[in-house]
Amino acid sequence: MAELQFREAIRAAIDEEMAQDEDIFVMGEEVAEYDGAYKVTEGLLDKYGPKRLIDTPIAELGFSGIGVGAAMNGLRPIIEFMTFNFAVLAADQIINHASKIRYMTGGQVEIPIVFRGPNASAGQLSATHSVAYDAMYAHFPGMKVIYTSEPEDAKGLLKSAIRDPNPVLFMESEQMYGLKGEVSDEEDFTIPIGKAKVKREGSDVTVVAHGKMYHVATQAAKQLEKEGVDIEIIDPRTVKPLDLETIIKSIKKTNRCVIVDEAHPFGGLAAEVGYLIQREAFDYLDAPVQRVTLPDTSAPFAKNLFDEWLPDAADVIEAVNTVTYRK
Amino acid sequence: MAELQFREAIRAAIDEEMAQDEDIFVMGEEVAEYDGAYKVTEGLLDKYGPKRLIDTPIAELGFSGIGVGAAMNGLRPIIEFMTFNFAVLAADQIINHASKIRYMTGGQVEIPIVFRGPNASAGQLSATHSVAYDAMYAHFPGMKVIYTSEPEDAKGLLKSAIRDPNPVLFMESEQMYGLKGEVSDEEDFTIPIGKAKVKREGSDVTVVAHGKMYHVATQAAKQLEKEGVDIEIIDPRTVKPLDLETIIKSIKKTNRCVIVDEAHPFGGLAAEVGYLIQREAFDYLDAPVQRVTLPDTSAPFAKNLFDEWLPDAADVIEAVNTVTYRK
Amino acid sequence: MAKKDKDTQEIQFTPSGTSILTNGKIQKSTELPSPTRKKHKSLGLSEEDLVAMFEQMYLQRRFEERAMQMYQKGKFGGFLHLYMGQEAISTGTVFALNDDDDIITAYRDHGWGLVRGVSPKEGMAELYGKVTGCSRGKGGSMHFANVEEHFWGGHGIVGGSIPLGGGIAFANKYKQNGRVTASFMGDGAVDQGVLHETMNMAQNWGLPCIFAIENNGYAMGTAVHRHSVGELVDRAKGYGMKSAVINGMDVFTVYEKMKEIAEDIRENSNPWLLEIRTYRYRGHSMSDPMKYRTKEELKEYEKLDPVERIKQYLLDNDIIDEGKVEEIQDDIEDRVMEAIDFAEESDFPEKSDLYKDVFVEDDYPFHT
Amino acid sequence: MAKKDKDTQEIQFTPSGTSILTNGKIQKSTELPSPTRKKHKSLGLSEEDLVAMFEQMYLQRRFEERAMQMYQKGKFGGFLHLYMGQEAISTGTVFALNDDDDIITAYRDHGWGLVRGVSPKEGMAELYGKVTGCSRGKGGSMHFANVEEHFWGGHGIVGGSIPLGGGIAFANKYKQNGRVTASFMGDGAVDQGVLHETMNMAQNWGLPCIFAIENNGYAMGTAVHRHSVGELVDRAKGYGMKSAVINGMDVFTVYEKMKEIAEDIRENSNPWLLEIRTYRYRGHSMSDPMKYRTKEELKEYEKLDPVERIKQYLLDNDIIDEGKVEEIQDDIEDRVMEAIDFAEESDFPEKSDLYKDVFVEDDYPFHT
Ligand SMILES: Cc1ncc(C[n+]2csc(CCOP(=O)(O)OP(=O)(O)O)c2C)c(N)n1
Ligand SMILES: Cc1ncc(C[n+]2csc(CCOP(=O)(O)OP(=O)(O)O)c2C)c(N)n1
Ligand SMILES: [Mg+2]
Ligand SMILES: [Mg+2]
Repeated sequence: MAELQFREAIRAAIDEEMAQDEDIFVMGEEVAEYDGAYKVTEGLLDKYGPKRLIDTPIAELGFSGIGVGAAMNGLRPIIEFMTFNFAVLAADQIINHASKIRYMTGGQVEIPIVFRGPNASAGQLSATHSVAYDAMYAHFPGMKVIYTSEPEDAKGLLKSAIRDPNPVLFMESEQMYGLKGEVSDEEDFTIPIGKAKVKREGSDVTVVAHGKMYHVATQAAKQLEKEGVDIEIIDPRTVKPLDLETIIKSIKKTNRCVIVDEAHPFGGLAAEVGYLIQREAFDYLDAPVQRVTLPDTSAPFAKNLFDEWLPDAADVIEAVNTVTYRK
Repeated sequence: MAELQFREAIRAAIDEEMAQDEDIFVMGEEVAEYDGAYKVTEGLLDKYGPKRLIDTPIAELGFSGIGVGAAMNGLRPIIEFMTFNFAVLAADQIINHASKIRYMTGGQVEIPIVFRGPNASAGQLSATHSVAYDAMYAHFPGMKVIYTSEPEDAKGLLKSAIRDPNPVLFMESEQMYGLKGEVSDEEDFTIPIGKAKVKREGSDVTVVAHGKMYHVATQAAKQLEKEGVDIEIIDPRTVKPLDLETIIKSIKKTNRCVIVDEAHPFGGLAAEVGYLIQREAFDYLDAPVQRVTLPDTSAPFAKNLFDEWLPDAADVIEAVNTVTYRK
Repeated sequence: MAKKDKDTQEIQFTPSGTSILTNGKIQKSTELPSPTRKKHKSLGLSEEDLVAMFEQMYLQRRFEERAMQMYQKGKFGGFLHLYMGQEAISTGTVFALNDDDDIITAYRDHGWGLVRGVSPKEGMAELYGKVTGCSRGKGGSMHFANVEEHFWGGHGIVGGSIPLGGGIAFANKYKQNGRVTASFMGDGAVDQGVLHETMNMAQNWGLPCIFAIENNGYAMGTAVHRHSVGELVDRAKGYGMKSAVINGMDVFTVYEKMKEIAEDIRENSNPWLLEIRTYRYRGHSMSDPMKYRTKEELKEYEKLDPVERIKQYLLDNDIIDEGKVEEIQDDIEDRVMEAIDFAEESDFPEKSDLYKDVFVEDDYPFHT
Repeated sequence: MAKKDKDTQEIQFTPSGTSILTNGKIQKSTELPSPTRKKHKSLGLSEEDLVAMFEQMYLQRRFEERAMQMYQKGKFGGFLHLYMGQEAISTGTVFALNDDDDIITAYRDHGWGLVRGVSPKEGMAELYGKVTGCSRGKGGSMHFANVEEHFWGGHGIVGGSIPLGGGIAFANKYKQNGRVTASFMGDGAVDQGVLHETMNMAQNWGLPCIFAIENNGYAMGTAVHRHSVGELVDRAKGYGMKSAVINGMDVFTVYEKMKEIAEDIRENSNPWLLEIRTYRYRGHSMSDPMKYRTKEELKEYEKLDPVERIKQYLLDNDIIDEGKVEEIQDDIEDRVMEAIDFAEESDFPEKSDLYKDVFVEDDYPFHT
């Protein structure tokens, strides 16, 4: 096992895949000469040259579409968005094109493309730079959506994403890039897309949390442990396809569930998982599923408001108290 | 009461509001000289002239942004999208700008803008022209989302939307434009945004359905009536803010719920309402909430596949059977 | 002071165009540049080529005339955007390019499919939404495609195919396979920002791509000068991109220019912006009342009909005689009628096809 | 054949630019056109105007220098994009325009706020996220705004403010109120398609709007000729839009040109595209290692410093003396320091402000 930063794990995944497949290239703003806005692609220009590391203009719709076209025509693009907040400009190429062209042509093309970059908030960057977009894309058919919480998951799943013959959105977090974690050094280590992981075993309450919120959940779990509440944490890792089975199995054991999600409440991952649990495990639930999400407001800039806005361990504990009827 | 087509009701709302406020204008593709791609704005160019009915180029992002800027600067734009499928190109101006600028400037501006046009599918137009976007926009803070099912609701709510000092998305249906219905001829008839309506009273199962799916639900209810099942239908009309109270009240009576939604399942309105019901009415539910939605595939062109794809009364009946344990 | 427009007391934003104030009054759409003066030999076209061109153009015309009838009979649904009047463009282009050069277009795509190997049967079946269609009945009229023969479709979002074309060209340059991409769009698509994003990258990166506008005078009911300021070809100037405006009612002109441009691109790996002026005979789609143009304008263009023109050339130059023309036409008529029979008799897709080709793998766990 | 680039064996798409193949090697960003030769009188500027200009420019500079220090001390978070080096543009513009002409810009907005009536206190407090800030602490560095004085912000999405500016101009034309809109953007924003969509409509509809590019040589770490092909000002050519390229390091030049353009717009109601060449002294934001440019280039521009330049003009023309300069500077320094104290001492917003100003009404039923 090697200890890697999140960004190093992502870089390693890209690097290993690029080394073994000449058709893979990376395209995006500042990915080449600047070494990546967040240094994820550091050193790759020197290693692979300007044919395979391509700085683009600020033209998210255009370069995403060029990526989709290149994928149709035999390449395997990795398109970096400086954040998924800017990818809103590219939504037409993702939602209307990448995810639909194979279907509309009756299977005449494959579109092996990865769109990746940071998702959700990264501190006080205010409203336009702080939104979580994983559930939004998961709503639409034809693409896979991944948002991981730890370096090993990131490496294993990004490698799978790059090899996947379909469009995959791979989401990261600016604030987690420096986070360290053990990463398997098994040769050619990959993790299959669509498998959740029970990251903490517990018997009292199932907490479902992914991305940055996974770490909020673990904090809460530690605190709750002291209070005698034993939390099971499931990290879906892949938002779509969603591994519901693993979640339901856990619910059947704990009979209670809290979902922690850094999205707004309406129709986010928490809504979906919450709905599915009541549908699939109705008779096992001892309390309604609760969710911990952002409020229904945009990200404010002021530090105090921002902290209030972002879900934290206290919010999770409160929700756990609710489902356990502790308070 | 007058009997109006859906398109006439919408037109009347626009016309009445334009007549009483000079700052209202309509902008979009083919809205003026062509009288609207679906004839919604027919005759308005003649009545209000080319200053207030403005044909745009096919440039959804640009003209939406012009609309937002004009709203900031004192006008009240009605921006027509030929369908909300094309508005994906304008998503940045809707999600990152219209809904956030007031907040980010600490309340220095009002943005009284209506984005309107047909939503969801309209027959065999295949994958890029058939998606329901109401839940997607409802996910984000800062805008109201309306998707009505009947001419009277459309007229009353569109008038409210035009008067609202905030961004409102008002969604229609190509396939319903010709649908006729009684419309109040009360002077200056409006319906407040955010109020659901119990459109059919019943005691056995609550069916929540809006937009085109409301009509699918009524078909199912008629059929079920024959089979002795008494359906209550609630049309939320406004997706955001959502009138949960009315829905919960009904659930407390019927103890069973089916949600019918012309969106894909993941994180759609059905997921949200389903989640909320289990949270707010857990002890009243005699069966898990079921949903009837599109499958997780894009719209196919072939007639048989398209019919299979779109939810119909049979699907609703099946779901009702499930929640009533009839089969 | 933001002045009132000069000729009027009213501020108006539309009907637009620098000095166009029609308020619903009809106006001329575009001016055609002169066609080439060259005869077929100096263009390097054999007599067989000419006959093949005529056959192809007549096939496109006849296919759509019959498709229109079937649509009107209610045989199939969806949109139906007819290419009639523009056949010289698809035909001239495909004869000029190599068979492995890549073509992509918007939703007015029947002609493009037929000229790039979609058989009339597969085309008609696609309109009918049958599994034997070129896109297995999944795409319909707007999504003809024949990727094997380098025709990438058929795309329904205005402007959406433009960066895709850029990306296809990008991959060709990446692989150094020498293929040229021709990316077609309507005049209305020129107003989408993505054209400009793509042109900037294409010029900056030297992508081997032709951005070809089929300017047929209208985007739905909006005359080109009402939706786009100035001349479309001038969009190239902002990027220093090579450009030309040509007559699209004459297949020789299209052929000549496309050949020249493709050669330049293969030599220098740089993009072109091409404005091809043409006319669409029918409404935008089948429901269009066409109040935005005059019957006279339509007639004027019909006199320049590209299919008639090549037929006349064949006759005038004694390449084939009237009898042979009729034989060809009858033959094509037969093929189209067979295509209709084929479409009628073909099966709809299996229900399970609803879940096919969303993803490459067959066992994707769909969400419910 | 999509050829290999001429100077190299490798296909490469970037570092781009028609003939730029640096692969990480540093190159010059832009060339400055000459400044105006006119003296203040022939520009119609009084001596008081000049002193006020100097004060304003020095204020912008000093405000940011101190803000930078506070940021480095960890007094506040978020991004901090400094305008230093570009102050002639904000200042020259605002002096040239009417007070009720409208201005909008991107996220590099402190100078624009200050020159349009955001007090140093309100500005600093906004950086600190305090409720006394110009945007009540909700927007931070990227979202300064003072709508009352026709400064519409501060927008963080590159290109996003461009159509907003168009819309503000649209409303002005609609209301015939004679106001001109100046919409500023970085060189990087020029590549966003929405500029082109907006320019097409603006030209077609005669919107009273200046699309003004502050070309400071770089979009983050990407030199302008690596991200945009050709010269930015040429983007006007595609639309027949009036245009100019000017020196943005000289406040007189900006003033002269803006005055001229605003007059033309008030007369004719037409848009302009303006490329103002300038330089940013600091990194893109505070975390930028600036490896993409040479120290020499930075020094070269620092020699042309716009703040120094107007100061020198004041001294050379005996308008004020060294003593007065120092007095002004000390005075401004005091104001900035007071602003810091004010920001430090101000309150954060109330928790309930989280839900304030999402909607206009106070009783909106937020979703939970
Ligand atoms: C993004 C988007 N906006 C609007 C439409 C609706 N629409 C379909 S075709 C069309 C007109 C396009 O005109 P043009 O590009 O000139 O092509 P033509 O129909 O003349 O071939 C419009 C507005 C669409 N399909 N996509
Ligand atoms: C749509 C979008 N894409 C990317 C970014 C990230 N970003 C912020 S500033 C910037 C560079 C902009 O450069 P330029 O327009 O030249 O302005 P300058 O910073 O030089 O003032 C980038 C890429 C963004 N904010 N918005
Ligand atoms: Mg056209
Ligand atoms: Mg710049």
